[in-house]
Amino acid sequence: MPEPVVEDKRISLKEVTKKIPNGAHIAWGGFGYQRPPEAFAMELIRQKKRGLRIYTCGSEHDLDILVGAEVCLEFEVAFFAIEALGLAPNLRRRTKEGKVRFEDYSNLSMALRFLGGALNVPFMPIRHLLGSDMLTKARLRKDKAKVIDCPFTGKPIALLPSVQADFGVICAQRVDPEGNTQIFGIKGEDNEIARCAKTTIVFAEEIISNEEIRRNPDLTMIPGLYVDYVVEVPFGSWPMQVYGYYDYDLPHLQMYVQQCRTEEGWQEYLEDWILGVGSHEGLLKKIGEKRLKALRADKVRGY
Amino acid sequence: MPEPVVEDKRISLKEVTKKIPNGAHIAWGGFGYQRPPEAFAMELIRQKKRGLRIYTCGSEHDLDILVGAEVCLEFEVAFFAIEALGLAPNLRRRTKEGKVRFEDYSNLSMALRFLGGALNVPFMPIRHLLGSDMLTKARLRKDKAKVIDCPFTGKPIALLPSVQADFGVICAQRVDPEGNTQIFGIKGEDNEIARCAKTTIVFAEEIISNEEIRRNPDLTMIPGLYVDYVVEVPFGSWPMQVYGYYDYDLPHLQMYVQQCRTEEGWQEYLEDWILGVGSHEGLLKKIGEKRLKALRADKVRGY
Amino acid sequence: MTEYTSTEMMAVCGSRAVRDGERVFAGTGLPVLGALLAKVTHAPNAVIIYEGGNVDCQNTDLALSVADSRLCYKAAASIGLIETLGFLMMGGRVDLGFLGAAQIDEYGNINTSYIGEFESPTVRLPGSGGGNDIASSAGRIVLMFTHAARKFVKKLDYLTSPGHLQGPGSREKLGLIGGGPSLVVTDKCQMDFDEKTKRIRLKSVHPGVTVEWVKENVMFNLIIPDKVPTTPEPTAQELEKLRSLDPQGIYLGKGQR
Amino acid sequence: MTEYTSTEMMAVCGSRAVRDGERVFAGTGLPVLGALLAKVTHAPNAVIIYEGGNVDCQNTDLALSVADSRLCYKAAASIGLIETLGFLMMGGRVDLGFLGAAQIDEYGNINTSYIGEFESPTVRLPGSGGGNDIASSAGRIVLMFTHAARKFVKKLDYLTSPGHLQGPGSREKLGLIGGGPSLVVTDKCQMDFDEKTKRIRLKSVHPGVTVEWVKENVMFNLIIPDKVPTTPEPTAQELEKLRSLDPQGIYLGKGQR
Repeated sequence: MPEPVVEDKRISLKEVTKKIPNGAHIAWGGFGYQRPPEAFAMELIRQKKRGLRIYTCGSEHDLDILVGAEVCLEFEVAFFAIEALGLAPNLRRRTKEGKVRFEDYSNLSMALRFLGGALNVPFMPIRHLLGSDMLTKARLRKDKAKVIDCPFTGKPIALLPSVQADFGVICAQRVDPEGNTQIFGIKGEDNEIARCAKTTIVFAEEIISNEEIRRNPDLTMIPGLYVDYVVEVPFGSWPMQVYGYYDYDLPHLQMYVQQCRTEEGWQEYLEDWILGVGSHEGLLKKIGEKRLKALRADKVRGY
Repeated sequence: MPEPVVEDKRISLKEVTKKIPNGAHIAWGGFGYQRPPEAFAMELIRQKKRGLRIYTCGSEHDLDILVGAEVCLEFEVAFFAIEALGLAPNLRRRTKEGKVRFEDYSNLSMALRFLGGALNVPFMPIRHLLGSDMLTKARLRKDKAKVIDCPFTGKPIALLPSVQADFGVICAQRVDPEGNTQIFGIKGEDNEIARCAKTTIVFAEEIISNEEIRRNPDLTMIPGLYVDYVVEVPFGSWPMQVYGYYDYDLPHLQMYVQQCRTEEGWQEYLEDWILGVGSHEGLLKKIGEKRLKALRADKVRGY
Repeated sequence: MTEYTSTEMMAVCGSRAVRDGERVFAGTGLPVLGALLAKVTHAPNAVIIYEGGNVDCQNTDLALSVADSRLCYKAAASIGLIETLGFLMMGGRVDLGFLGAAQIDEYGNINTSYIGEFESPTVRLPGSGGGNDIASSAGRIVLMFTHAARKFVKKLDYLTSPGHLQGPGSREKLGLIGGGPSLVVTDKCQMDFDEKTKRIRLKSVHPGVTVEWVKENVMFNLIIPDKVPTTPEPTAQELEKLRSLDPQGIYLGKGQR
Repeated sequence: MTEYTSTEMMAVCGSRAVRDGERVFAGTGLPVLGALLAKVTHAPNAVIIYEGGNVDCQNTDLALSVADSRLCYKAAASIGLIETLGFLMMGGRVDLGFLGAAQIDEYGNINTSYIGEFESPTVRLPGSGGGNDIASSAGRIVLMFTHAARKFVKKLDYLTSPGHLQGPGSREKLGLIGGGPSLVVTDKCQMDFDEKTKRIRLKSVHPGVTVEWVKENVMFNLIIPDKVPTTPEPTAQELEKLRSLDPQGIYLGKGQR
């Protein structure tokens, strides 16, 4: 009789990034300052990927470095800035250069598009967007949204095309080798993203055992059935935050927003913090033990 | 400066049941043997409610006693039987008498109808039901479902009318006085039901403090914002089960299925276990401390 | 040869339909016994999902309900119905679904709702439950029920869950993503479906059952190949493991061996 | 009278717009300061929701992001975006939403997406985020931004989020359930909306600001009532509490008082 095999989906950040072809469409997890795939964004830059299209509600520093390095210039997205600190500097510049193309949606629209993709239905209805230019002004899609008369109420309702991207990428606190994923704190739209993609990648701060997962099935936000690759990346969302693990690096973000207002400043940042360090490990070394320790979360407060 | 008031939504089983008018439409929580609102069903019978319509995926003993007592004879539902034990005996008899009217859906259909109600959109799309008589044969609704050609794919897709019932009723493990609700183990369609109703009632095995809730916001499945009434009812799902609290009472269920095959048997059951005991407290007394103790869950296994 | 009951034969046939590594949707009763047996014999990596919300279950005690607390024990996740029937099933992520039936027709279409006229039914059956959802979207379907002529009808009293509908291409036309029924297991025989016509076909008869008997106990024109093999009997190992899965005989029956 | 900055004046005006017991959707920045100030002054039972997924927050430290870990602290629930913008907001369960704007028109329609032509924009702004969702479904909307003539335009470069659209009845025609904008707070004045025409109207000018100044710094025909009161100044208590909410001056600015 054959023995059950525990499927091991672990892979390194470098290797998993190699699996992303140029031109891939990626549903991008994280929300605002919370759990964005920063280490992955940086590795995409190091590997000089081109022509990506990203689908997300809102992201910030992670997307802005991808725009700066011209890895991704097409977005179906709701929000793009560095919250509380200002507009995203590379985005601002690349937009003026006419290089970036947006398909604009609202946050709920994008989350519902992922939900529709997860359910494998072609669209989701929404009461919003009606009356907005988002409904009518399109750049990337012929079928950005459709308005129909609801067959039940007779009133107009918007239908949004579901998203089933080539890749879904999220950062989580804990995952086991089979991909069973625990997310603590807010989930943003990550549960939907992990379920709507053709290939799903989970980056986690910590790998835990399958036994640990099965001890508390209520905590599994994403069953391993949806997950293709598992990547352990401590501080994988730096300079942003992961609830329960570390806080955002505010001085670094302030420096970023300031310095990258010019192309020269950005090129310097790119060299100093992404290319020059060579790898995520190199980056952590550059940040330094002391700084990382200072960012670590108080376990009670979670930040 | 005014002080914050902790809103106390607690009320007794008797009083909350008085708030259900005859003819009310109720979205009914619990799934299979798990967390059905049994104590509430029994109190509806004691208070001689009439003309209810129930919306649910599947329920079993709880619905069958409502049919027996002719409290509810209209259902929009996917499944109605006593799983593993056979057909629901009262249902079988009342159907032959021509008294029960069904609008048949599938489990996913009903869950999506609740999700649509929670999202406050008029319908939800589904790939299922196509080709089935459920799509075309209707009894209670003119608008049971609509099939449209999808404006994105051109292929047929079914649209299901959302449910926003007068009442949503669920049983949970723990709730605070403001209605913040923790559910452990499977959730069935309860998260959606609690969010789609005009008035939501949570029955819980245990009331815990608001501080306890706020200690772990990840465990809150239903924020109190959706909840209107909170009712503490230990063993509120007996003779069915509540994960982590108690197991089902299999001998009782087997007796029920056997005895209620005849109207006389049912009338006897009704008198012995529902009317005669006068109240939920009376019922627990009749079941007896010893039996209840035997049903209590092992805290590790949860049953 | 160990003795066995026809119920045990059914469970073993169900078990053999499960391939290793598959994602299996099983309701309670014989299907789940079959899936569990597969897991402890030839398909240790089968993943069992129950529609109530439990995913990748490793329960040690037999469940009475698809929402049974027993299914939470060591599950990989314990979520809800939109997870299992929506994201997983309608999402096209389930390989195999087991279903029962009160009636099927020659295309494997399924009735689990009403016997008699829709307007005044004689019997109200359990209804679809998740059946329609599973039949619409699972990679393939295995049907299991005890054999009786009245269950194999030319025309269903009610079509609850789609089999191959009106034959080749009709599922595709409606955009149903699942492959439809591939196997019918009764206590007398196994049937599969002719690839070209999608009509039901005798596959094997259980030991002691004649092709003639099956023919007489099906109320439509069953395709019968020239050679109909006998279903291989349960092995001693299969029987031993099966009985240990249901020591109280909840689904296998007590002492009827 | 305590001295105060125009930023503090804005936060206090925002605070005063919150009624006790209301469910408030606040983005980061001045709106959240206003909502938090309301909670520690006249509206202790206001419930604050952030779109990332935190519900009924009681955080003690100021958040930079609507998904900030600080917002999980003692929250009643920590779920996701479909919870907050879907079930709560589109579900019609939110009383008040705060929004910012780069441009508004005389019906309170909002641009937060582009400056310049859509085909070749000069500036890409943050976009809708949850703004369109909030503007479509919140019971009422309070807009907050610093005053500049270029922000009050006859025609928006891009309509991101619906105000009163083309005037009376136009929201209802599209089935938008929210009441639309009810108040605009700038560092110079407050504006509300004429009930009949749904057009924007001067409500009060902050101390030291003239009606004439406002008129000149709005690029459309502002409705100006015969009597325009002066906005009541922040009280000492309001200022004290406000400053204690942002001790580092993250939103209020440092030392500019």
